[in-house]
Amino acid sequence: MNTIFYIAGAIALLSSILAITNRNAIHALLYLILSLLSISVIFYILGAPFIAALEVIVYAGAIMVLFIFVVMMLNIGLEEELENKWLKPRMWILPSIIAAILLANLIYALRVLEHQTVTPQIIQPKQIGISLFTTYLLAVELSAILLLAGIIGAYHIGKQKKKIIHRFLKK
Amino acid sequence: MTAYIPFIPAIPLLSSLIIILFGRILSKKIVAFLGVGSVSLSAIITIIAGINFISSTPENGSYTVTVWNWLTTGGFSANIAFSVDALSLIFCFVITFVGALIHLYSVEFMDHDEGFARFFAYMNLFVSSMLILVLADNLLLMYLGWEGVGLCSYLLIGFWYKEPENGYAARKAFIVTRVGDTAMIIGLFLLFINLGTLNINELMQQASLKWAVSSPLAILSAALLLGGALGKSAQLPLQTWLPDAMAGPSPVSALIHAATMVTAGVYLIARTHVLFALAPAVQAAVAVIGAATLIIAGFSALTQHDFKRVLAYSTISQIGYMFLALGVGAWSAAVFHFMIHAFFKALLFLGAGAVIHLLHHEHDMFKMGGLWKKLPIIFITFLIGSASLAALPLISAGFYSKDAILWFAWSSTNGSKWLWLAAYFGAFITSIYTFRMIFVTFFGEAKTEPTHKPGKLMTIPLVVLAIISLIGGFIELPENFGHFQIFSRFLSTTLPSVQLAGESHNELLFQILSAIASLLGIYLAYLLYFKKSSFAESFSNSQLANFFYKGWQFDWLYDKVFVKPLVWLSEINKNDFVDKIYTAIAKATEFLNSLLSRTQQGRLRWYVMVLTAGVVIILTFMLNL
Amino acid sequence: MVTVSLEVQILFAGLLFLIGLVGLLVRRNIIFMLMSIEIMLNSAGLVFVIAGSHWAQADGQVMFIFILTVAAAEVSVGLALILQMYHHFKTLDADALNTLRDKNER
Amino acid sequence: MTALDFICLAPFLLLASAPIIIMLTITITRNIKVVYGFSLLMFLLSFISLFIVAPYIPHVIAPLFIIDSYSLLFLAIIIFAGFLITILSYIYISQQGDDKEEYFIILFVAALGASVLVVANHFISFFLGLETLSISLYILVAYIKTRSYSIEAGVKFLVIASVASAFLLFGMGLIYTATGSMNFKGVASALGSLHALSPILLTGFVMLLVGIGFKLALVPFHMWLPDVYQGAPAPVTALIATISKGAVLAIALRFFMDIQGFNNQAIFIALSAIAIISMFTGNLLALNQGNLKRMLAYSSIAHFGYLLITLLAGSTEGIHSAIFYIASYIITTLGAFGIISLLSVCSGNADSIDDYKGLFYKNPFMAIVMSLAMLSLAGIPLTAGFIAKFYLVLAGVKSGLWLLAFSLVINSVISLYYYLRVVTTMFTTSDQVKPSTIPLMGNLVLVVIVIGILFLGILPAWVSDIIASLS
Repeated sequence: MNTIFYIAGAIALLSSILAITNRNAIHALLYLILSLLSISVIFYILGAPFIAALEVIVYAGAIMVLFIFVVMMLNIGLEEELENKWLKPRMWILPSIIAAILLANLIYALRVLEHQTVTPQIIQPKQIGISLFTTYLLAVELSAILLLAGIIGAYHIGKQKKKIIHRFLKK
Repeated sequence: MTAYIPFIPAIPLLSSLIIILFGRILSKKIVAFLGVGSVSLSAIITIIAGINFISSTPENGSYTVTVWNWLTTGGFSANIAFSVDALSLIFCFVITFVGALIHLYSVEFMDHDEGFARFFAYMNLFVSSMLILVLADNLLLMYLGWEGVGLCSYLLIGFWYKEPENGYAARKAFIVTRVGDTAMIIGLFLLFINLGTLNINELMQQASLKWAVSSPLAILSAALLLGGALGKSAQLPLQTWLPDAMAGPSPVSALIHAATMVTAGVYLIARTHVLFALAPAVQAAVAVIGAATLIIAGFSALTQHDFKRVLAYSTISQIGYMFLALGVGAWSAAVFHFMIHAFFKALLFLGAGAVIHLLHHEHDMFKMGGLWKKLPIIFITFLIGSASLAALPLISAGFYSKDAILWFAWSSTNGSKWLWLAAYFGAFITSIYTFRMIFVTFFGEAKTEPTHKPGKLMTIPLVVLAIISLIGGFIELPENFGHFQIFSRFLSTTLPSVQLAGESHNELLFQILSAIASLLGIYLAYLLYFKKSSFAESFSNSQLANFFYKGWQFDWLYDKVFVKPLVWLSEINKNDFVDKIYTAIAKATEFLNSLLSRTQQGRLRWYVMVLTAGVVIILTFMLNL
Repeated sequence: MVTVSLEVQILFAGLLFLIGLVGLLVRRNIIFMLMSIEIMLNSAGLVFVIAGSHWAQADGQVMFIFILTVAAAEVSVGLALILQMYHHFKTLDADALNTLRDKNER
Repeated sequence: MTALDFICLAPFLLLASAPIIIMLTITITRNIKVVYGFSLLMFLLSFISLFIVAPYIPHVIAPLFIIDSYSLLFLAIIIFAGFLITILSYIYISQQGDDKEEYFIILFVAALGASVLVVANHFISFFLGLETLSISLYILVAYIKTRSYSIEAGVKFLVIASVASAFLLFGMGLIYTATGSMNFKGVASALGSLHALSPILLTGFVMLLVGIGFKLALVPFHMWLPDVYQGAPAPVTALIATISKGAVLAIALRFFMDIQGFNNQAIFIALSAIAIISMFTGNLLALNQGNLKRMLAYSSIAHFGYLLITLLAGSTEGIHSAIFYIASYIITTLGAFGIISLLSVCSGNADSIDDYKGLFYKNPFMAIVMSLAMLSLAGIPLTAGFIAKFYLVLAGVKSGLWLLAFSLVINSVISLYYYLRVVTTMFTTSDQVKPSTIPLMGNLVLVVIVIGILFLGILPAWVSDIIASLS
């Protein structure tokens, strides 16, 4: 099992790196989906099968598809030269340094957890469901309102006024 | 029963606000009605309060009306609360009553002035601030009123702001009194830090509990408060602003610079008398300063040509008497003299103002003359006021109040023959310069022609004040005749009575002596200025007279000692490091501003970068601490 | 079951987070920035799931579901905004968005 | 869920039902006036419902919410501000293009999110409340989509807010990993058993701080604020400046007090540094700012720097002064943005300080309200701002935070410069004297604000007594 964790983890990291470095948006999104899928594997072996499923369905399925739609709507597959212009190698230096320091801090901070291992405990979807609809019921209601706002907002902001001009009026 | 007390200062304040906000729209009549009406209403309420107070005097001699509690946190509280006792009632009465008369007079006096509404707005604001000053139950609120009257005084001295000199005079008044105010505010801090409260009653109790007589803190805080009083009341060495303050309209001089504001120092000392009693050295200083001031200002008054400047110096001198009385512990005598002085000095200023007004703004007395036939009412009322000022025996109110001071200067435990001698000599000079004024202005040959007769609105206040100046003295008669002392009995609930050193058998002797001084002064003035003796001519041209004329050269002295060195210092510093520090601060601020501004250039990624860098720095710092 | 230490698991999540962060800091294309944010949010959710299974509580997974919800809402609004941005600015370059900024005119 | 739970949730239920009812009315008819009137009614009802809730507090709805007097007071502030913002928004938004009604739906969701933050004592409710608020704010900021700068502000806000919430979440995750609890009290009790904070917890707290610091716009998480303030419609800016910041401050206070953060030296030093740097940065940036909205943004950075003092004081007095400060800050800021938003309606754009030249001669009332707001922000006596600052300094000094109190005083002096610049600008004469009139309801809002500022400034005892009576 540990081997699976390491393999899936490596794939996730690698495909994430590829996703953020790729110049083609569609390719990048595909890498990202790969990364999400391997994270879903990790969820599964961590004893969270329900979350693993959600990761695939919602993240890799719904959210990423949304991205792909937008990318296609904007046709930015053609803008690879632009990306070349935007992405200069030296731009990676400062962010990487910052990230490295942060990583060092994180490693230092996580040393306290060195000898703790996860107790193998599978949490069934039923348990989550009970928890969601009893303890956290109000949070679920709240997230419904939140989604409502998201939908209305996306609708309002995304809506473009169609300019329909009759062909006779076109110049 | 006491709920109406806050209206006494509130009504003029409200009227002032209305005039400020709507002054442009309102007609002159309404402005005048508001201005006079509000102060009159306050006067009526004050009288009602006074009657109530006398009919049912509270046990400890005062009651407090809390309007609201502004802030209270951990031991510090700032209330808007008014405390009513005999002392504050007398001050309130004088302020509102004299104020109402002066407002009435101003309606005619300011009639053709374009700043009519502005004038009444300031005057009402002044009355309100002054009432807050005397009614305040804590020193913080009192300080608010204190600064308020200072501001109004500044605004009104510079009322005719188109003349730059008036602006200078206003600024001078503001800055000189500011010297005293600074001392006072330090004194307030000192009191608050050491006694933990600013409520006057509590403060006085605490002070007498915690501080021994002549303890350093008591002396220091009393001295600092005295500093404030000296500035406001134009006593040595901060007296120089008052003669210049005559640049304002005459009603202003009458109300602010004679009757009320300049006596705020007297009020302050009387109000905190416990503190001064704890610091005998400071109290003695009060007496000495008063005595010195009354003589110095008297001599200056003797040589002035400007009608109003004579009165200004005489005001300084009379307040000197009040300080002398405070200094010897004759609290009620000081307050009595304050009240009588307010009546006759307001009368004199209004009379002088009327004369100046009717003579095309002619200020020089020596260019007037023979007015007694042309302006009989003004002459008679002015004569009555002068009699009071010169303390003409028996018939004038000023005689009774000044006599009390002279008597206590000798007989009180804190008194001495030197103080008495100074006061006596001062009384003599007072009657000389007073009647010099009368003879020069109203007698002799006429040099100018008044434009018209004064109207009713001007004469009524003059007559009312003249009557009071005549009979006002009878509410407090000396022990040896009548022993009718309603005034000091009224005040005894608030202020302790004077401690006499010896027996009182020779009081009559002193009364006769002071009557002689007064009459002798009048006779001398008659010889010099009515008969036109050559001595008067040669004296007025002498160096000494010039020295007196310039107010003992205090302005020159301050110019040399304070102003010039400061100007010199600032000049040699023009390119020196002090300036450089300031420019460097400004430059550094500007530099930092542009530096920081450069970070806000709208780049999203840069924003995220700063955010992340911030996290990294904070995290690294915290993990390594 | 997995016996990898908790440290390594959280570190894995942290690495993902940092990859997202670097992507965000480097990419000028706004779509890539949004993708990077998704990586970061996902990695935060990962931490909760790891911790939940460490403490044997359902709470961690519940939190993940909420993160998922929020991420979905955020993305939908974000993508709508990107559409409008493209409409107004005719570019996806995040650096082109700098009409709002301090002007040092004084 | 018991009946008592429902009673205590009444304000939330009302706020949550409002968007749904508005949506239903929109399906029947698109009439902005109906929506507007209904919105006012709902805010009013939820305000009234606070009094119904009051007898039942403190009430805990485990594990997510705690409804106590403290949260009730913040709720009152939020709903009150929401009511005024609704009026301002209506005046502003009814001038704009189509689809105005949805604005009010989102406004209610934002108010709901803020209200949840105030009562949250669990990471889940914290996060959800924060995100509900954030997502509504993205939408509102970019609501007028025909304006490119609105969209720009929206995109910037969204990206940075998402980064901040990613940090926040990661931090929460770390804390959860270390303590095994997501409840504030649970975290606190887990902390209590430790004698020193482990590095992982510290890391968690720092990341959590990013989320909070971002919302409160503390340096170095402040960069977005001026751009968003400038780009957003004026009523929305008011919303960000008041409701959003107030709610986040409420939860920050609660969390910080629960975990006793001021007892940890590292956290204490870091927060002190952030406070001082925020004060200076905010005020220095505001000095030469020609855009009024940006200027207010910078000044708000400084104000929240001041507010950190209350957190660090770690005393009940600190909390009380924080509540007073935020109340007076909210009413004052509403005044300033109210004027900006009303003026933007009647004379086009009113962002630049130059637009206020001679306002006194065009509309004296507006100029006086604006002056009052500026004086209150500067902390001049007899305004709310003075008392608030006074309490703040007092709380700081009592806890021995001399350095912080000292820099507050210095910064107050610096800030005077730019606040007074606005005031003097309004009183300079300008050649164009076109009187500008504002709608009746706009005047009403301004009157309420003036009363509020003066009331807090002149009779602070009433409010501070209420605050002090909180346990």
